[in-house]
Amino acid sequence: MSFFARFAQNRGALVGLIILLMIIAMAILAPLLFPESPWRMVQRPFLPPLSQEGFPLGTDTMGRNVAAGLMHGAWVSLLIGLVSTSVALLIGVPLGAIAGYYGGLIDDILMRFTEFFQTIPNFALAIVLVAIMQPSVTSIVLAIALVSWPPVARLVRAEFMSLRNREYVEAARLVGQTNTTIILRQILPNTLSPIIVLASLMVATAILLESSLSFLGLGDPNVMSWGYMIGAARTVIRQAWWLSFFPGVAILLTVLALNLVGEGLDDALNPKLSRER
Amino acid sequence: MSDIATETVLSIRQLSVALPKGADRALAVENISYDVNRGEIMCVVGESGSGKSMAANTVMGLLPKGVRPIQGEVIFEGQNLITLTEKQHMALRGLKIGMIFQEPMTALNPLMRVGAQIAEVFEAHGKLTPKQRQARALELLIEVGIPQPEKAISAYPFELSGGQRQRVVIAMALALEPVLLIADEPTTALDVTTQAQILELIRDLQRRRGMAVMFITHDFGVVAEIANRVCVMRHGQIVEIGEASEVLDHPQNEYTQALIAAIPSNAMPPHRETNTTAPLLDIKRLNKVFRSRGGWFKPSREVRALDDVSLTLARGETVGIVGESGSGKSTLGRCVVRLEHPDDGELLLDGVNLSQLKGDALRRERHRVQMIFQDPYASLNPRTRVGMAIAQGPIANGTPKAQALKQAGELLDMVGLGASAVERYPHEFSGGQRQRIGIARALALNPELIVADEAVSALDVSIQAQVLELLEELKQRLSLSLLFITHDLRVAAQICDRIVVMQHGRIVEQGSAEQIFLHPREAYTRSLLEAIPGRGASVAVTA
Amino acid sequence: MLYARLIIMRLFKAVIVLFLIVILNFLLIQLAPGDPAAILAGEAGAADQEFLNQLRERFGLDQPMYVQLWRYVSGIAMLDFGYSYRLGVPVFDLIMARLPATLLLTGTAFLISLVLGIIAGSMAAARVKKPSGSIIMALALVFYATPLFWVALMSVLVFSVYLDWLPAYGFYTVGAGYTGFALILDVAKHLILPATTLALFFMAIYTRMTRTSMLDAAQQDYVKTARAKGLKPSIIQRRHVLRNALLPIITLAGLQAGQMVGGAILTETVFAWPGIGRLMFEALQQRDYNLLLGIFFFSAALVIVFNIITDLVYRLADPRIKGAS
Amino acid sequence: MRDPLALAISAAALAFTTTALADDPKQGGTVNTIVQPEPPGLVLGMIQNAPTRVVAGNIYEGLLRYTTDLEPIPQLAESWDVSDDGRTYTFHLRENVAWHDGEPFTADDVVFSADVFHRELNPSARAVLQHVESIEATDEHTVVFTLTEPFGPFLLSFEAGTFTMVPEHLYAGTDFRNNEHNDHPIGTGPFKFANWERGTVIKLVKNDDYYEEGLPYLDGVNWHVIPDGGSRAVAFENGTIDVLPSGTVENFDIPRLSEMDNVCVTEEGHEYFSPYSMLWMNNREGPTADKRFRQAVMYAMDREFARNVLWNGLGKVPLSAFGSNARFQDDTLEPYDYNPERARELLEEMGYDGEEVTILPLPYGETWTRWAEAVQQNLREVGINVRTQATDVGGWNQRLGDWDYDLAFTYLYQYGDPALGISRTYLSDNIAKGSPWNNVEGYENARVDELFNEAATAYPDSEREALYKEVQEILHEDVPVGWLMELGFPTLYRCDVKDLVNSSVGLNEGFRDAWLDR
Repeated sequence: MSFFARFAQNRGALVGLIILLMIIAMAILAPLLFPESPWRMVQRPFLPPLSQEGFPLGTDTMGRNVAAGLMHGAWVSLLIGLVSTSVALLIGVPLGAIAGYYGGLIDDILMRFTEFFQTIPNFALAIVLVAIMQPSVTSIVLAIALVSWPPVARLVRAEFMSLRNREYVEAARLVGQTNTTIILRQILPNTLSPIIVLASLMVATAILLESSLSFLGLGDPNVMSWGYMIGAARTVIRQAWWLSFFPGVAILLTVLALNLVGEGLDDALNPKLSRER
Repeated sequence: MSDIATETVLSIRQLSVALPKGADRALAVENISYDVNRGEIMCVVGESGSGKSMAANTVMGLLPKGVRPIQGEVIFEGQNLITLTEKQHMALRGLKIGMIFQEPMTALNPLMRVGAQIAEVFEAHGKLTPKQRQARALELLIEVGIPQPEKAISAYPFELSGGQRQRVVIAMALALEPVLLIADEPTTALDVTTQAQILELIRDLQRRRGMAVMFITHDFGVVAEIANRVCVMRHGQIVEIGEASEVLDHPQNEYTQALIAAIPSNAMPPHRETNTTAPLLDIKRLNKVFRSRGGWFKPSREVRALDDVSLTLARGETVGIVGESGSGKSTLGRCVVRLEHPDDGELLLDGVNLSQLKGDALRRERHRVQMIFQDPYASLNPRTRVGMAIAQGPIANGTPKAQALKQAGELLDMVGLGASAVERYPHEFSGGQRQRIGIARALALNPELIVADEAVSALDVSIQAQVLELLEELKQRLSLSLLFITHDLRVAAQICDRIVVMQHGRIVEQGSAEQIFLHPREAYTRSLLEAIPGRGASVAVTA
Repeated sequence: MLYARLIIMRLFKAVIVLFLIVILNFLLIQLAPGDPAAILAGEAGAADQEFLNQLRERFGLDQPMYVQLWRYVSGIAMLDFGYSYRLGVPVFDLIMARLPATLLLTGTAFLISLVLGIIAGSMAAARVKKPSGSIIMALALVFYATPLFWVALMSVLVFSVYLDWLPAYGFYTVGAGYTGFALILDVAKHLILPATTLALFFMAIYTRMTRTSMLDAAQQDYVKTARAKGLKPSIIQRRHVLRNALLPIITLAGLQAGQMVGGAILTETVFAWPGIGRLMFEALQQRDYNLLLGIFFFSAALVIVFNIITDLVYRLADPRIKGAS
Repeated sequence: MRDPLALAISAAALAFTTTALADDPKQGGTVNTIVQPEPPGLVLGMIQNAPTRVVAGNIYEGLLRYTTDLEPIPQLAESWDVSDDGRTYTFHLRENVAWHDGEPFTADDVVFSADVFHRELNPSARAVLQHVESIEATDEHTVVFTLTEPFGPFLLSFEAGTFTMVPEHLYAGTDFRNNEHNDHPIGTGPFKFANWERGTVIKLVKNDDYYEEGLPYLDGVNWHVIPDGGSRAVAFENGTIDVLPSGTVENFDIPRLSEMDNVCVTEEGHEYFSPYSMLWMNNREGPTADKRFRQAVMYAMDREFARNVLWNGLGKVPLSAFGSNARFQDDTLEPYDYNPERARELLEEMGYDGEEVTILPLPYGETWTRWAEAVQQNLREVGINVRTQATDVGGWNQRLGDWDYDLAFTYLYQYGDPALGISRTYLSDNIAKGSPWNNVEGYENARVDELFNEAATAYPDSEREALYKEVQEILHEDVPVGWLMELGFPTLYRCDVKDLVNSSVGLNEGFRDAWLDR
């Protein structure tokens, strides 16, 4: 069975993929459909959804077009999710690989270091980091990455520990391949599937984290993300439910879709381990 | 039919079991019929994928999801088991039919005490009081011959050895004195001496209780040891069925003949000339101790894997290292290829001491000793093309890529796979073919010595024979020097010039294959030989 | 005896980890822009240089950093966490005053999520391929994907504002003067919304994990053995499948329990719950270093304590790792 | 007045005065209100931030109070005389006043508070005290302040929060900040401190021995601590909270809450402080150093929009440096109306090249954030390349203190008199790093310095007026800072809470006269 056929067997994953593609399409089409800045105050404030043409989702506290914000926000949220996950992978994969491959003292040191990061509660650490670096897309991405790499390191380490004594790795060692080659060519490719699955979930978590930070007022004020929209709307939730409702649903759908896709990938990449559904 | 020996307990008639869609064939078993009678052991023999366990699982009502009987009857005590509801089946399981499984290590719940797990059988069928159940459990443990049964009853499974666990599983299966006992490869995962004990136990219990036993195995040696009747299966069909002596001595079917012929000889090893040239490998007083890492407050535990091991191997010679699990034979092999670092002692290869080399110095010497691994599924990187898997050795040692790949093609040809295999991925090959790839990979660097670590143990017996044949052929053609590590004395007898017997990290005895087989000096060697299943039986073996 | 030695060993390690955490956090916080003196002056709405200097001298901020670090660390070694800059109250007292509320909230949420999550997960595992099982999993996924603070806002809107069933905020009804049982009831009423909100997310995680873990366990050989004994499916599920499936849950639960102190910042903010999370956020905004470091210290200590507890529970649940480190 | 809320306020104010006259006050009852954020402590004089003032203003008192027109009226001082040269002020104290611990209040307490306590701890009092030559208690109930030279706003300096009377018998000779009585503040006010559950509530109870006969009417006041704005609104809605002090709910909630039954709104009670929001513009470097750029910013901002949308139509769009409550305001200046065209012209004229300009919002909640977004968008639309720098209070302080900003939001109190609250923003000798409250923009103009300094000590007021007129003209042209808004801070309360706001500091001492009509 082809990879996609296995993936598509999981009905939920297919739905997730479709939702995700729609959200990506939203992000790409945003500048075409709403060429004006989403920050422009274009109508009177608090216009309810569907009450006026051109403002299907209404306007916000300052008369900005919610639909435009939602479309442009898709881009920002996805970007923050993807970049922070990539950064987390860049930290976590090498650390986990080295710890798992070499074991012993190196492993001990690296794992203590990892535990260290896990001893301060995640969200608290993210808040502190953003506050220290002052809120901006960069600091938010870094903070999210810095709190989310330990699970990656642990996963990669566990995979490496189980793979490093596989016979094909020993064979590679026997024929005189260097450690670097073995790590990169023999083991790493075989750890990719769980990493990909984890990464898809991390993107989802990152989007949630960003929205939580924004909610506490620690978002970047220059970009309109969904988290920003909810954060800005929470004080007016009583007057204008739609301001927090639509971005909330957008986050929910994105996170949901990413999770479904993650499960589908899990099934497709690890056919033997796939859970029955 | 008053004769006890022919009272039919289980009767399988024209049974066909369907596999779910997408499996490699439509029917797991097709139109099979056989009986199991009171007081006899019926062996169902076959290689992997023959469908030998399917009938048993149908009887138990334990078929995997999606697998279902579509035709035929399974009559037990007058009922057709196929038509039973799950509830009715539940009432039979454990009470009338007991079952023993292959993997004693995983067949017991790791979180429950042994006694409780046995008592559960009574509980399931509402028998006895909790106190009586414990008492019965103890009696059963005594009956299956567990050492220190009073302790074992409150032990957790992990505290018992594999053989002991299998005894516990047997105790559970026999707790309610079932009419029929199904044993599904119950000794495959065990060491040879343990296997002999368990076989003895099953036979003994069967005789004492007059049960009917359905014994599923892939090993004709085991068949010869215990079977009254034999049913040989292949691709879901019965190819031959009959009295054990008949089938073993005069197999009618070609496949059966091939299977029996493929069993490595066990009576008389062929006589070989012992090579007397100067040793290629000279191991002197090699030691290796494994320490479980202790904490700051915890003493570390030590296992002596190699205890002053010394041996030599001449150029062109094949030396077999034989021992049970934990004997240190694999550690020895891994030290020789330097996957392990020996604590002390010398490891002279053509005069160069490899034992203490490290880092790059070691990497440069690695090409001289190569290894053939046990598990054909784990020994090839699933994401590397076969050609590349073979070529990466020469590439790592400086051969240009194109040339290395071309050589890989030639090697694949030599091991009988054809050069076209270069472009394919491991999952496209069967277990036996993969083992050939593994051999080609070991040959790619023109090593002076090859270590084969249980190289054929994971293969079906007919495949095993083919791979051994290939090795033998290559040995002759390339005058290979081989260190052959195995738990199976019969295999060792077939290919080795000399044999070294190990136990607890020490060499017990070494000598020519012939001498070890025919005139073992040590008691341990003798017990190993005696434990070989089927050894005493008059199996049709060509020496 | 074994446990005692293990605990001593772990505590010894914990002290070292805590010591490192104190130093790291101390340095980390120094990177934040602004200092407590400037913020306090800012709050006062007017300040001159003299005022700032007075404050800095009083807080010891005029000293070189290594002196500050040394003072702090040696204070911690004597279990002296110093005074809150802003509130002028010993940090220890502040934390102790807030800790019970946080533990009550997170502890309740923890228990709810664990119990309900395991129940829902087992139900879903038993109903694989059935609509009811799919519905449970779909719900779990939705809870997992919904931003926590959003649920909090919406639940206040529905249950407090429109339905007026439950109080929207706070720890108890101020000024009602309840005592005894009435007070307990009052606190419980205040607890429902925040605890439920907080529990939903974790419940979703436990549900998913329990189901996966149970499906895995159901594939194991010993389950087949149990079936061969003729045991009823319900007993097999409970005694053989669930018990083994719970092992990974214990690990996860331990992790979550450790994060209890810092994990409820959002919930505490929305529901005005007078807990540690909120205190931490305020301390951060105020650059109240002593207080912030104190909170970090306590939450890290809690994480470590729960790690040890998890280890012990795991050992109780799984006889195999007795003695192994 | 098209704004419904503004209408409601004037109507409520009207109703308030009439009912107050009609009914006799009732005794008893406890009022629940909110303090946000939780104050760091309650010893007024040691801590002068807003939350401390609003709570402790009911515990402590000053010598004088001020009407909403900023006229001084008696509090602890029964009467006062000013010498003809404007240098000697004599205060006659009430005679029957006791501290909450029973000790009598005397002239020695006044001298100790002013000369010792505030000189050491209180920067805003210090600013006034630098004009004071000596403070003497001539008898047990008379205190004489002698100034080095006349100081126009001197009589405006005796408000309770700024010039708190603290008990000498508890503080003299101690380490003030670590005094054991700090946990249990002792004042002379109408309410006594009862207890403080951190994170939850501060409770005050009636002072039965209060010197004003019959006051206070209430049995107590509870100050709730609720950190989330939404929750505070809910608390007011469901009736737990009777009074919402200004700034405790987000502006967006105010129209909805004020439309509820039995809810009254007042904008009064902030006259003393007259909070005035400004946009710091860095006069030292970058485009903002150019006068034309600063003028362009003034023209580019739609301040009416901000007032209507963000501040619910409350507050005033200011004319210039002097707010409408400030004394000596010149209302003849031409306003900077919203005029993007003019802004673009000015930018073109100066040759603005699109250099990036950062904007630093005030981290005081959603309204301020939204406002920064609106200004950012206004500026972008006239072609200014703006980027917002998010920050928290610490970062905001740091950047302003280090002059590391281009544009920054803030608001300052005017304290009624230009010499107290306005000149500090423009005097060049008030340029110093490290404070966000001085001449942060770095404006230097010798003539302005001269005029302000002269005006502060000129006597009588007519002389001051002329000097201040010239200053206003210069500042209006130079635009050292952007003048954003004279903030209107509404107080929301149940209409059955009577006589709540009766002086220029509003709730800070409002519960003295308040009563419940229940």
